[in-house]
Amino acid sequence: MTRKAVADHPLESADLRRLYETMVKIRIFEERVQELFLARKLPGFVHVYLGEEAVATGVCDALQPGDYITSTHRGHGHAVAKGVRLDPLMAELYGKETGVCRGRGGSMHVADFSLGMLGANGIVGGGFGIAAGAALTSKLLDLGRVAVCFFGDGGINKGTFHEALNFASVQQLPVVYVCENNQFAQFTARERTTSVEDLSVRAAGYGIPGHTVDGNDIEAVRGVAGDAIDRARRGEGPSLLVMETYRYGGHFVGDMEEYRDKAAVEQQRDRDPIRRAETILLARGVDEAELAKVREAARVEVELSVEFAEQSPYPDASTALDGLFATPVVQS
Amino acid sequence: MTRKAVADHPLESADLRRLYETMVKIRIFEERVQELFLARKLPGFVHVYLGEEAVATGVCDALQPGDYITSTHRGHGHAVAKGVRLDPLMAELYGKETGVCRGRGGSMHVADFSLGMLGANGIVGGGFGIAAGAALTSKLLDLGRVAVCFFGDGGINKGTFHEALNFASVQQLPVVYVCENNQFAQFTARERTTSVEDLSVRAAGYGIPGHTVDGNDIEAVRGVAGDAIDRARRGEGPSLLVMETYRYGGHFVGDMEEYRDKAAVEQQRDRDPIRRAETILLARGVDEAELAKVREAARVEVELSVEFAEQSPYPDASTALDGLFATPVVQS
Amino acid sequence: MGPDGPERAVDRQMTFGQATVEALSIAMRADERVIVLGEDIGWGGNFGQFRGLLKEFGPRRVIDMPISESIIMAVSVGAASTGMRPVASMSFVEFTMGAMDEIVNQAAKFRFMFGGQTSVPLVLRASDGVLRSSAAQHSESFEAIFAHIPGLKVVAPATAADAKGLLATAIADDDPVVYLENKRIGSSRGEVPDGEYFVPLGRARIAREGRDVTVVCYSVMVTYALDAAKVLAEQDGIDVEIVDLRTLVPLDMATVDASVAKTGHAVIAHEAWRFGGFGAELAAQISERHFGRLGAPVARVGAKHSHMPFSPPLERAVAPQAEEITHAVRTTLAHRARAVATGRDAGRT
Amino acid sequence: MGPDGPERAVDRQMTFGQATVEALSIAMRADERVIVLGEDIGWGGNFGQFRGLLKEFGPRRVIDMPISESIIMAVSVGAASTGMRPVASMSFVEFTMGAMDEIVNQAAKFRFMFGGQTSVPLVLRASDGVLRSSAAQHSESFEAIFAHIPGLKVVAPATAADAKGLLATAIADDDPVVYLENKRIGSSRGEVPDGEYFVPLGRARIAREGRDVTVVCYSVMVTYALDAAKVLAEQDGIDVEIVDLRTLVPLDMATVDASVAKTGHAVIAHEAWRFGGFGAELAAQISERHFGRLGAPVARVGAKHSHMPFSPPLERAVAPQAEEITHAVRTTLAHRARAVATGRDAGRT
Ligand SMILES: Cc1ncc(C[n+]2csc(CCOP(=O)(O)OP(=O)(O)O)c2C)c(N)n1
Ligand SMILES: Cc1ncc(C[n+]2csc(CCOP(=O)(O)OP(=O)(O)O)c2C)c(N)n1
Ligand SMILES: [Mg+2]
Ligand SMILES: [Mg+2]
Repeated sequence: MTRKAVADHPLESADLRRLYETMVKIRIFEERVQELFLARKLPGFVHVYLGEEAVATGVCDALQPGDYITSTHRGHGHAVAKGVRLDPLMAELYGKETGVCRGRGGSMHVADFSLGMLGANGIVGGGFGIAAGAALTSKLLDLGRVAVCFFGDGGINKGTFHEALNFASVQQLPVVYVCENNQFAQFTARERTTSVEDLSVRAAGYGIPGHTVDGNDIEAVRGVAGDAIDRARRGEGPSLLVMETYRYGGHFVGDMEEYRDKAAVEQQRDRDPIRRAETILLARGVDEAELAKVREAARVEVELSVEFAEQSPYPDASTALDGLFATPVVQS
Repeated sequence: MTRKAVADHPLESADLRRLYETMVKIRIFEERVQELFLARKLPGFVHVYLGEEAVATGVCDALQPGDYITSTHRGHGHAVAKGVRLDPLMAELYGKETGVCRGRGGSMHVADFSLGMLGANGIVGGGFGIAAGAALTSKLLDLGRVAVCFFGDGGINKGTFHEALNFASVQQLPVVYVCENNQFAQFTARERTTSVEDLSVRAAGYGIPGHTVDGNDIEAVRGVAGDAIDRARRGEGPSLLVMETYRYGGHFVGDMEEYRDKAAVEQQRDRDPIRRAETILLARGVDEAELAKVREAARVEVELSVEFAEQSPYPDASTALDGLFATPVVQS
Repeated sequence: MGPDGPERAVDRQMTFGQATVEALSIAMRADERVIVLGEDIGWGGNFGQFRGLLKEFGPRRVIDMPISESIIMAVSVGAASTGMRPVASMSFVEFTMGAMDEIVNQAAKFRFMFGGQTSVPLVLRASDGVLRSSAAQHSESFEAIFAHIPGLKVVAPATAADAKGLLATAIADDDPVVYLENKRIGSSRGEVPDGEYFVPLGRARIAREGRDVTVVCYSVMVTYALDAAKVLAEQDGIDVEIVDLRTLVPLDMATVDASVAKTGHAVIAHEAWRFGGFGAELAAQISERHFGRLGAPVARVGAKHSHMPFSPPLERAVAPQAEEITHAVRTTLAHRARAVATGRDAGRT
Repeated sequence: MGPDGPERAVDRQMTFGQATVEALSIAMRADERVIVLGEDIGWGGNFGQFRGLLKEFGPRRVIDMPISESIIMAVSVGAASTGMRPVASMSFVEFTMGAMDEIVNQAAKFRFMFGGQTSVPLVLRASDGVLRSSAAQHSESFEAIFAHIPGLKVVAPATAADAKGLLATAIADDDPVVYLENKRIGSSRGEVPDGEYFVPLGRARIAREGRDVTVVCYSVMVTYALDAAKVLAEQDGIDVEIVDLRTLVPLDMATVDASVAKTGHAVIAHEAWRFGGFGAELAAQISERHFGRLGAPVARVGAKHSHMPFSPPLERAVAPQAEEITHAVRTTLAHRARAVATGRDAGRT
C-alpha cells in the first residue's frame, strides 16, 4: 500500500479544467436530483454522489471511450463521468421512455452499454464479477480495453470481492477495482463492520498492487488511476485502489441521518474536491469568472435535461412486457 | 506470516505417542474405507484423508471436549480426531441406522453434535460461517469454547472465506481457521486457480494473525494450533493457519488421477506425518514393538467397526421422511 | 414501546413495524438466546422493525452485520445449531439470493442430513413485494422458491396482529422459518394484542366470510382481496370469502378445502409471478381435491412473467392489482353461469 | 470426437457426455466467442462433458475456475453482455445456489432492467437428480426455481440427441439458458445426429404415442415413463402417451394440450419435489385448460417433501420411482372408471 501524494501527478491546467467541469456537472446534476426527488418529481428512491465527484471524474478521465465501467446503486456520477448525456440520464430518473433504459431501470440501474457503462446495480458487490467478465472479453478478443469496477467501502465485505479479485489476478485481467471509501454503508460507519482500517491492504491477498488515495484530490485520483489503468492495459493485471472520500448527504435522499453528527459532515466540506480544484486553478491564474462560467454552463445543461425529462412521455403500458428476452417466448 | 519451526514446540513423548495413535487410527480407518469402497460395500462416494492425518490430529488435540469443529467433504479424519467412535462412524458410511447420522448423511455428512463435531459438509466453503456462528454462541453465552473451521486450499477462494474472516475479526470471535493445503482442489492444482503462493498472507486483509505451517509435522501443527486456540479462548480473536500437506490419494476413491504424476505423489511420502512421528519416537527410545502394538490396536478397532457396520440394519424405509422438521408439519 | 407500559389499556393500533418490534423485544427479554443479526439493524430497519432494540439489548445481541449476506445466514445456522435462536434480517428479499446456498444447502438440510442430531431454530426475515418504483432488484417475491425447499417453513402475515403473533411463533419454533414482510403493508396499521401473543403456524384465517367464491391469498393480497370483495359486493352482489393462508409451509389445506367445498369456486392471488408461483401448487391441489365439484377452473392472479419495471405505468402493468382479483372473480362466476346455461356444469349443486 | 471424422457413416450411438462435447466443440469451432468456464473442466467433467476441449481450444477458452460459484456466474454475465457466449458449468445443481444472486438478480434481469440495451447469451449447465446415494447436497433438482424466474430459459434434455441439439440451440440463443443434465442418464447412450444439429427451444416431443393417458415429463423421467408405459401396456393394456417437454421455458403447452385433449387424462412426473414443483404449474394449467373435459384429476409424481437421504432404502423411498408413474396412471384411469360407474363423469366422451 502506498499513499500516493498529489505531487506525484501534477496535471496540466487544461486537464484540470476539464476534470473540474465534469465534477461541477455531477455536483449540479445531483443537487438538482435531490431537489426533484424531495419535490416528488422522481419515483423510487435515489442515492446521490455529492462529495465524491473526484473519484468517478478522475478515474473515467483516464479511460478510453471503449473501456468498461461497472457502477453501484450510487451511479449517476459514474454515468456522467463516462460520458452519458444528461438528457436521457435525467429522463431515466423520471421513468420516461426517453431514458437511457427507456424508463425500465430508474436511478439504481442507469446504464449505457454503447459507452461501456455496464450499469448501476442495486445489488451491493454486483459489479465485481461483471467487470472481470468484461475484462475477460477484452482479453479474449484482444480488444485492448480496460474495465473499472466502482464499489463502496460497504461492498468490500461481500464475498464476491474476494472471488473476483482472486480470479482477476489468476487470469491477469485488465481490470481496476476502485473502492469509494465514503466511510459509510447506509447508516453504519465503516469501522463497525470492517476488520481493517486501510482497505487497500486486502490487495496483498491476491498478489496485486493496492493503493490508498485521497479520493477528494482530483489530481491524485487521476494520477493513480491512470497508472493502474495503463498497467492493466499493458496486460500486467488488476489493481485495487481505495479512494478516501466522504458522503455529504444521507444514504438516500430523505435519510434522516440520525446515525451521524451533522458537524462531522460539515467539517468534511473543507476537503471538498471541487473547492480544492478551484483553489488550484485560481492559484494558477484561472479567472474566477471563468469558473463561474463553467458552473453556469453546467446549470443550463442540467436545467435542459430536466425540461427534456419533464416533456418526455412515459412508456406505454402496453410495452410493459417487452424486452425480457432477446428471443421472445410466449409463456402461458 | 511466520513459518513456525518444529523446535518451537517440542512435545513430551507421551503427548506425541497419543497423537501418533490418533494419526494411525485415521490412516488405518481410511485405508480400510478405501478398500471397502472399491469392494462396493459403501454407497455414494468417499473422500479420504490419507496423508493429511497430522492436521486434524494436531489441531483437535489442542481442543477441549466442548469445543466445536466444522469439517469438509473430506471429514472422516476430523471426526476421528474429535473423538467420534469408529463404530457409528463406519456404520454411517454404510448407510446403516446405527450410523452417527442414522444413515441419513453418509460419508460427506458425518457429524456428532454431542462432541462439537458440527458436520462434514458437501458444500465447499460451507463451514466458514457455521464455525463463526458456533463461536458467536460461545461468546454470547460465555461458554469459553473455541470453534475450529477446517477447509481446503480450494475452499479458500470461496467468497464465504472472506465474509466470515472479516466478520469473525470484527467481532473478535473465538474461532480458528485451519486451511488444509493439500495442493489440489479435485483435479486442479492450487496454483492454477489461486492468486497467491503463501495462502496465509490473506490473514492481513482481516487484521488477524496468519501462519503457514508444515502440516505434516505433528509437533508444529499441535504447537501452532495450540497457540491460536489459546489465543481465541482468551478472547483475542481469530487466526488463520495454513497447513502445508499433501493428498496421497485421488480426490475421491476411484479417481483416475490423470492430472498428476504418480512419481510426484510418491515423493511426498518422504514427508509422511506418521513416519516422521515414528522416527522421533524411535529416536527418543520408544520401542518399535510398542509402535506395532499401536498399529495393531487400531487395526482391531477398525475391523470391529466394519463388523459393527456390516451387522447393523439399514434404516426402515417407513422412516424415510422422519426428522426433516423438529416440529413436524403435515404437508399435503 | 414495551408491552407492559401505560399504553396497555389504551390504543393498540400499530404498524407492522411496531408490532414486529414488540414481538422481538418480548422474545428477547424472555430468552437470552434470541439475537438479531442484519445490516443496519442497529438503526431501526427500513420499516422500523428493529427500532429501539439496540438500545435495550446492546450490540452483543443486536448485531450490525457487514454487507455479507452469505455469512449472515451461515452464522445464523452455526449459532442456531449450537443453542441460539437467531433472527437474521435481509432488508429486501432479493438479497436472500446471495445467501441461497446457506438457506437451501445448510439451514434447510442440517437437521435432516445429520439424522436429527440438531435443529436450526432461526428466523430469516425479509421484505418483499412491490413498492413505488423500486424496480427489478427491490420489488420481487420469492415465497414459491422457499416453499419448494423441504425443511423451511414459510410465513407471510397480512395484518399487524399476525405480524406480531406469527413472528413470535416463528422465533419459538425449532425449525428455520422464512418470515416475509410485504413492503406495501409494512407501514399500515392494525389492532395488535398486548403482551405475549402467538399465532400458530399452519392455521389459515378467514379474513372475510362469503358464499359465492373463495379467494385464497396471503400477505398484501389479503388487502387487495378485501378491496375487491367490497367492489364485488356493491357492484355485482357477489359474496366473496377470503382465506388468508398466513403460512405457506405448513399449509392449511383443511381451511381452504372447507371454503372451496362451500363456495365451489376458487381464485388464488399473490404478488409473485403467476408462472410457477405458489398459486400453481394451490390451484393444482384445489383442482385435484375438488375435482368434478368446481363451478369453474381455479383462477390465478399474479405478476406477469417479467421483471418489475421502474416507470410507474409499467410497474402497474406488471404487478397484480386489486382489479385483477375483481376481474378473476367475475370471470370465474361467469364461467359457471355459462356452463349451467350450456349444460356443461361439472358438479356442485 | 470431431463430427467430421471417419466415424460419420458408422455408429452414432453415444452418451450424453459425448453428445455434449460434440455440441460444444462444434460451437467453439464455429464461433470464437464461445468459451467454457467451470471448476475442473480442463479435466473433462464428471460425465466427460468437456473431455478434449482443453486440448483443442486451450486454456484461454476452456477456463478452469477457482471454487467461486458467484464469480463463475458473474464473470459469465459480464462477458456475455460485452460480446462473448460463455457456457458456465457448475458440476452439481446444488452449487448454483451459491450463484443465485448472479443468476436471479443479474443474468435474468440485465436485459430487461437496462431497457433492452444488452442481452446475456450465456448457458449455465449443471447436473441434477438422484444418483446412487449422493445424499442431500448432491441429489436435488431445482428446475421449478429457475422456471419461476422471468428472463431465464430452462432446458432439460432426456436423450443424447436432445442433449446435443438443445445445447447447441442454447449456446446460439441470445438469452440466459439454464441447461440441466440429469446425472442418472448422463452416461446412457443414444443415437445422435452428425454435424451441426439444433433442436429448437419450446418444442416438446412425443416420446411415445398412446391413446389412454398423457404422461407429461422431462429429463430422466422420460426414461421412467417409458418403463412405466411398457409395464402398463403389458399388464393393463393401457396405452400411454408420453410428452417429453424438453424445455420448461419456453413451455410448449400446445403439444401438451393436444395430447390431453386426445387422452383426457394427465399424469405429470418429475424428480424434483412434488410440493411446489414445476408439475404444479403444469397441473394448474391442464386443469384450467381442460376443465370439465378430464376423466380424472391431474396426478403428480415427484419427490416427497424431504431431503435426499444417503442410505439406499431411504433414498428409494424419497425419490420418485417408475412404479409411482405406473401407480399414478392406474389410479387416474381407475378414477374415470369409478366416476363413470357412479355417474359422476366430468366430461370427456
Ligand atoms: C446485496 C445487497 N445487500 C444489501 C443492500 C442494501 N444496501 C444498499 S446500499 C448499501 C450500503 C452500501 O455501502 P457502500 O458499498 O459503502 O456504498 P455507498 O452507499 O457508501 O456508496 C446497502 C447495505 C443491497 N443493495 N445489496
Ligand atoms: C460449493 C461447491 N463447489 C464445488 C464443489 C465440488 N467439489 C467438491 S470437493 C472440491 C475440491 C475441494 O478442494 P479443497 O477445498 O482443496 O479440499 P480437498 O478436497 O483438497 O480436501 C470441489 C470443487 C462443492 N462440493 N461445493
Ligand atoms: Mg460507503
Ligand atoms: Mg485441497
